[in-house]
Amino acid sequence: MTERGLRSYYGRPVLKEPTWTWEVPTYFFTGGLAGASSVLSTSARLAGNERLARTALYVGAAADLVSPALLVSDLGRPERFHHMLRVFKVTSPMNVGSWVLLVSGGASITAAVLERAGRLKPLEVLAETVATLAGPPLTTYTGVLVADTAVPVWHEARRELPWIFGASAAASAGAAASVFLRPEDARPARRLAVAGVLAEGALMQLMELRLGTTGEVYRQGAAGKFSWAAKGLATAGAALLARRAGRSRTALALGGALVCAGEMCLRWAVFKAGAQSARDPKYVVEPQRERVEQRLARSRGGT
Amino acid sequence: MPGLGTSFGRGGATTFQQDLQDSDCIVIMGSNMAENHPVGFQWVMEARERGAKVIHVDPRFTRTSAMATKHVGIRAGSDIAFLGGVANYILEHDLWFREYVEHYTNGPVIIDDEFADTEELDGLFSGWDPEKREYDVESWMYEGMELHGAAGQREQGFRPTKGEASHGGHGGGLRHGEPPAEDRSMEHPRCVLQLLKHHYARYTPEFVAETCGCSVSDFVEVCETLAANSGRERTSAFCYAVGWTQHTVGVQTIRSAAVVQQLLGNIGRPGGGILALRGHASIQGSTDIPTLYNILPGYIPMPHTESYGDLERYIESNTSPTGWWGHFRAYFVSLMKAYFGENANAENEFLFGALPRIDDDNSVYWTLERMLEGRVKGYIVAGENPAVGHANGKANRLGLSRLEWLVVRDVVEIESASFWYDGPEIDSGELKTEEIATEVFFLPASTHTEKDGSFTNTQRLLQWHWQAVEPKEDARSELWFYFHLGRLIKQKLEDSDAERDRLIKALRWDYPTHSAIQEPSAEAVLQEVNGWEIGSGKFLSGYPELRDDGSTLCGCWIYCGCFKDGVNQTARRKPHWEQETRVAPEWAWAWPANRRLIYNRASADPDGNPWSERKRYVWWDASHGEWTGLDVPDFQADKEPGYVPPDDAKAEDAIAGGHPFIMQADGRAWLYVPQGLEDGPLPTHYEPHESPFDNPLYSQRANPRRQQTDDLAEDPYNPVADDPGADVYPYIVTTYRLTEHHTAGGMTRSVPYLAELQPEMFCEVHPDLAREVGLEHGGWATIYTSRAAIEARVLVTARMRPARRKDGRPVHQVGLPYHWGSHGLVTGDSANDLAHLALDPNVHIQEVKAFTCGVRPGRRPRGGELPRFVAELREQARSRRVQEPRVEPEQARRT
Amino acid sequence: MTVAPDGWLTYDVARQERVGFFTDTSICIGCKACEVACKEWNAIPEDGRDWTGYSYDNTVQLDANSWRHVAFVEQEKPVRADGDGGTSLRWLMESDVCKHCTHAACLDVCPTGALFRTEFGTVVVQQDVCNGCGYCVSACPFGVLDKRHLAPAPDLPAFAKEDGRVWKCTLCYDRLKGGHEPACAKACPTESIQFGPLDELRERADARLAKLEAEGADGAQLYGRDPEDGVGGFGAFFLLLDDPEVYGLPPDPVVTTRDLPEMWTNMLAAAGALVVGVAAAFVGGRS
Amino acid sequence: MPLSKLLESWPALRQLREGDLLGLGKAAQSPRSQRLRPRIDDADHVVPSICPYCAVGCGQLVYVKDGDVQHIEGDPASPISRGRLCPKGQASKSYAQSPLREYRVKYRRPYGAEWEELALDDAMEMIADRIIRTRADTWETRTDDGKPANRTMAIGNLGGATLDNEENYLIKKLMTALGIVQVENQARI
Repeated sequence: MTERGLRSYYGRPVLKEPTWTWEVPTYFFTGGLAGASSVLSTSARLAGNERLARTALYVGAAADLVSPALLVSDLGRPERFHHMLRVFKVTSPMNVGSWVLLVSGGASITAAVLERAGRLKPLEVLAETVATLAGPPLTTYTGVLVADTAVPVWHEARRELPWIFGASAAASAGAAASVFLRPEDARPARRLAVAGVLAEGALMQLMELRLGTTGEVYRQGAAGKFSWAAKGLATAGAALLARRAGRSRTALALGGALVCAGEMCLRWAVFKAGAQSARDPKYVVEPQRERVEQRLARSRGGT
Repeated sequence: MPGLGTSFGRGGATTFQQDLQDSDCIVIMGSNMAENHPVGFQWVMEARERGAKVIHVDPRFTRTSAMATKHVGIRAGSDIAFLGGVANYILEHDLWFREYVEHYTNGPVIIDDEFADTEELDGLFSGWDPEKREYDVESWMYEGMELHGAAGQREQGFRPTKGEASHGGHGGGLRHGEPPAEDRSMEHPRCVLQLLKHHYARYTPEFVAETCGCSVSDFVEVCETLAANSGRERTSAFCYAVGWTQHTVGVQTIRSAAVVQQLLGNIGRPGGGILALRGHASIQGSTDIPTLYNILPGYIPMPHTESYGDLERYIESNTSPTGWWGHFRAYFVSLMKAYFGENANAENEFLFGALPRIDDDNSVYWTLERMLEGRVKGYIVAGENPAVGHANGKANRLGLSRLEWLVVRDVVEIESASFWYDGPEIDSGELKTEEIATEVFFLPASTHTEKDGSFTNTQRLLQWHWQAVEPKEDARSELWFYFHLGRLIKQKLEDSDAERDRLIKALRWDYPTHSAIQEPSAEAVLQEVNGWEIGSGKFLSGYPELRDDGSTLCGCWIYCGCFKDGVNQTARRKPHWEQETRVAPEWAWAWPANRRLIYNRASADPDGNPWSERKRYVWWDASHGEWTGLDVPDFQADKEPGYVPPDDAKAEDAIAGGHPFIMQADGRAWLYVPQGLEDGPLPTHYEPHESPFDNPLYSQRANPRRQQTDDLAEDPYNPVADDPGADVYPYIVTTYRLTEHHTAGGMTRSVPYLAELQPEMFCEVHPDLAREVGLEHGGWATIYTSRAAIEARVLVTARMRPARRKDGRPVHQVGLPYHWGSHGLVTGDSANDLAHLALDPNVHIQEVKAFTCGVRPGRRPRGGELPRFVAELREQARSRRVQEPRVEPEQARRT
Repeated sequence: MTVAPDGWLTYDVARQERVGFFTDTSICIGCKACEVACKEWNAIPEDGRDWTGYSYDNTVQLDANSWRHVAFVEQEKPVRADGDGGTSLRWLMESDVCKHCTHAACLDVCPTGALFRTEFGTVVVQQDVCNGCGYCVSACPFGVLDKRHLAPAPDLPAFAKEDGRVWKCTLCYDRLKGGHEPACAKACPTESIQFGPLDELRERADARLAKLEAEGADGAQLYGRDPEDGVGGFGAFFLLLDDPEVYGLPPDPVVTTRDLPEMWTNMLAAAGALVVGVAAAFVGGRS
Repeated sequence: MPLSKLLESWPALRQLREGDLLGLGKAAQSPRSQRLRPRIDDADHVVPSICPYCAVGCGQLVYVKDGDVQHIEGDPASPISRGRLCPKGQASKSYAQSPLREYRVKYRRPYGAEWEELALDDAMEMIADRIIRTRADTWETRTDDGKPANRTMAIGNLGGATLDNEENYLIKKLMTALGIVQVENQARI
């Protein structure tokens, strides 16, 4: 009954764990994939790599198709999904994201359909342009989505997360495209994937470093497992893409698949880390208590 | 309670809850007010915020202690030692209110020289008869005053009245209300004050600390705080509840508070008094208009088999020549008129001869014993749950199983109705459904929202509640049930000429009914309770209007006035903000005569002036020649302070203008009770019936007069003190209620929102006890006595402090809420199953606040293993005891 | 009026005085009348019949089915300074509730507008709008908001059913509209829960703290009274007798959206970088 | 609803129209929230009452709608309770409407294993008959030593502390007239 160690209420969490289920981390992946693929597709078109352009376009459209489905199925009241568009709130990353997803998804799917039909070229171009503009924010807003919470390991990583998610999206876009391409058309996609993996790896390190104690959740429990898997798979995939995939179609496909799997694990690592840091009161209380003590010290110093 | 009744003249709380806000010090003892009366507790908090001291003396650190400015932990069952210590400290250090004691109490009265104190007789008072195990109280009388009615009447069957029936006022033979022998200087060795000093001389702070297990400094602080907050300028109040009453010395515990409050001059004054906190909506009402065996409405004694068939003798032996009980005949005759109308008249002695007679004890546990013997055939239970709420639940359930027929009326199916298929004895195999002959009728009852009626709350206040909705289907009020039951029986016996049916045929039983279900009019019943003049039909406005010639009718004389002017006074609800004083006299109606703070004449000095400006309440207004103040004066309005009764004065006229306690024959509060109590004129420390301790004062260990069920197989006792075998039951157990539940749980374990707040039976134990027996916080414990074993979840907490022996060895105390049973949304074992049936001799109340038990880790045995487990331990203890049995002085010594 | 709660000014004429709770734990007797009053008025489902052993607390936390929660903390510390001595025990009781923050993260992040600021300055979840996205649950720095998942209780009552929406204290929005005070405040036997205009409550709280400090109570502190704190002050604030974390409350809560502008810029930069990165993938010779 | 109306009521547009650009306040308010009123405001009538639990005697107001208790809360007018209630008093509506509440007579015959149904009127008849029979069988005109008794010691009545004064009055009056002296209640307990 007497207090000992960390002061908390019977060791109970201060925060509620995120209520989100498997659909959400999966969407982080597909959303990122969709956004980055639009950019990749357009860039390829400009660079005259039609095969890559078309592949990326289709991949992006496919991802844009599943993303909303995932989000709707995560809702407690799915029949009310359209309430997301009831208002426009810049203070709500999820609301902004819904609008972005609507635009980018609508555009990329239109573009894909017209591409297949080979009709209304001007409209397709317009659609692609819109998708390309909406794509990048779609890949990075999810970083803000999680950072804009009370979950310590998310909010404290608000500076890194959009970048990590962006890099991860780039990697997955490149990797996903690679899976469907012949080596001679895949070079930019491979480069993108490899660069993405390298960037995200570095960023993850930086994040964990800056998180300090809180960062330890990335080395514990489910989050720990996922982030190891993420590193392993992505690195292996990237290595394949960099070394072998120039010649071997198989290596190309395999490398692409491994990177994608890695990126998916990365999203899950971040997702799980959030739940773990919300569950343990110490990640909430200790940093805040420190702030309070510092403030008190300052005010005492001041007087 | 006779504790208050014998001390002051009325059994009700002397004050009202709101008045606590004006206290300078509030001692809460024998009560967990914050938990069991949370809304009433707001007035304690008001006082605290105004700087009053709030002292909680209790074995446990409760939600009340958490709010108190001071908590003193004591051993359960040591309250009289503590309060006796306070009395001694006050007397020793001359902290008592001399003027108040001299004029308003019987402190100066000189006592018969036959009287011998426990100090002389090693724990017994004079008059002890070991065969009968009772006292002959003759030697306790005031000097020069033979026991009232003694003149040649004893052999003719006169008996002094007792328990709720004793009005304290029966010291007869007082000429004009003054005791024959007094010493105003209070120096005479046999005057009450000196006897008191002598009686409590050994209750030193060190003795208290040792006996109660508190520190000397804590105890002294309490005494000093009390004294510093009493006197002319300041007042202190006491609040108690069943933590005091539920002992074999329950009545005497309340008496000791009465002694302290008299010495400090805190009775009848604002911010003072003794507030009895009752636990049920109308528990005060159910003693005023009793559903008790020994009294009729208004504390009129039931005729006793010893009092023969003669009305005159009955009247005489219950009439006090002086004080308001001088009008006993008028109260009784008016009641008989209310019961039997014109069928009761002077010619037939108002049917007195036909009234049923009682024995000394026909109380609920006495009935239980006969039930177990199969001598009770039929039982009607309405709004009570003996299977869980009464001591020794198993005995109660076995008793029910031996009835021919049983009627249970309640809102939900309670354990007393379901015992025959889901009681613990079914699981243990001690009872088999197919072998239980009892025919059971369960009748659904109505709730307060479905019927009109009045409750009498803890401060004697009658408050009316209106019917809001119709009861559904078969649900009916008790009013409906008993009215129509009576109607049916009268119908069926219409043509009977059997002598036994004389009364029921003579019964006035014609109440108007309304609505489709023919609900009788509660208001019509209340009108009968108030009474009217038979000739004119005019409603009476107060008991002074009652007459003894049969020309008035009144169902309960102390409630006379509740329907004054034909208006339901109990239904008044004038908002408090529209009333001039915090006394709020226009909210409902209080007995007697709408007085909220009784004996309030004592709030003025003998000359009728307020003791102090700060504490003015009721005073003498010489200019208008009347008593006036914030409340209805509890005194004849025009009797001036200097009034001296003429020698031939009778009844209230025999009470002098300086004596505020108008129900008493001598108008005084009684520090010393010469008559009306079974177990002594002064409270004395006795150990609980079951206790690990010997009496530090006397070889007489426990209350000699306590009632015991010696040869009742269903109620074996644990060995006590240092007797061999006592170590099988080494701990003290105390039972109690939680805010979230109500008594046996029928009204709360059936309510989802309450069930979830306290979902499981648990026990509270100190970390040391947990270590000692290997209990795990959150795990299970088995608690056992020679009666039963129950299981409970373990709550380890420092709030449960151990008592200490002389040598410092701890004696642990186990806390058990008693709300659970086998039926309801949440179920669990019943703490009352552990309790025994040794009772207080005055009111036959059980001792569930302090007895002994053993504790083991883990869940209790199941099925047939359970009774075997209990029996083995019992045998283990007994076999050790038989070698050297202990002979209690109460069995041997005559005094 | 110090800081205006976000969204409140939009009511202009329809705007009412900002009201809230001051919960003074120094006079809380732990009776739980607030919990029951809240459930009775708002017809909240049962929250489970589990015995916890957390002193007398079997409610455990604020959640979708408990909008008031009385915390019980047993300490071996000196009692109230003015009545110190004999016992070293202290039993803290605190009735917790939604804080109705001046800057409310739940309100900011809600994507549907189900959460909104009322004309009384309080924060309410509109049950006809909420689609159970759960964003507010992660955003609340106090863990107040919670999604209701309910399997029907085996032995009644029937009002339990899978719900999926988020629920919390509404400060009895409907009662306020009818001019009644919230159910919990009305029931509280000792006025430990006080309802009223926030400014008034703050003055009362300051006076109360001063009194306690004069009596020598150490550790007594106002929690959420300060409009300068991380959430702009609470609409429902507290007087605590020990540090917030002892009661399961965050010692220095900050509204997460305070950093949102920074996060948005950061996110756009990252988006830009992505474009550059992709473009770069097409530059340079063959390998 | 015509498209124009739909658009009009679309909060996203109201954000602009009503100057609630962030959509945190008025614009986000749903029609239901706008119309919201406390349910007790449309109670058919309000009945003053007293709490049925302990003896503090708190004032209650019972709100009635369509013949049912709609809500119960404290009566501010009471000088004792000033409108406040403890958890039990606050739950007294749930008590009156308890899921375990019984509305039908239940009968268990001797040695029976089950409850059986029984009409209320029959139950009353049967109970009256049993009282009359038991009373006749066990009547004591005098005690063993010849003193007047006028009673039966084979029937008892328990309960009263939770009942109304008027109910207790009828119980004591009827039982006394029947010669049943073993009348007791919780006041002992």
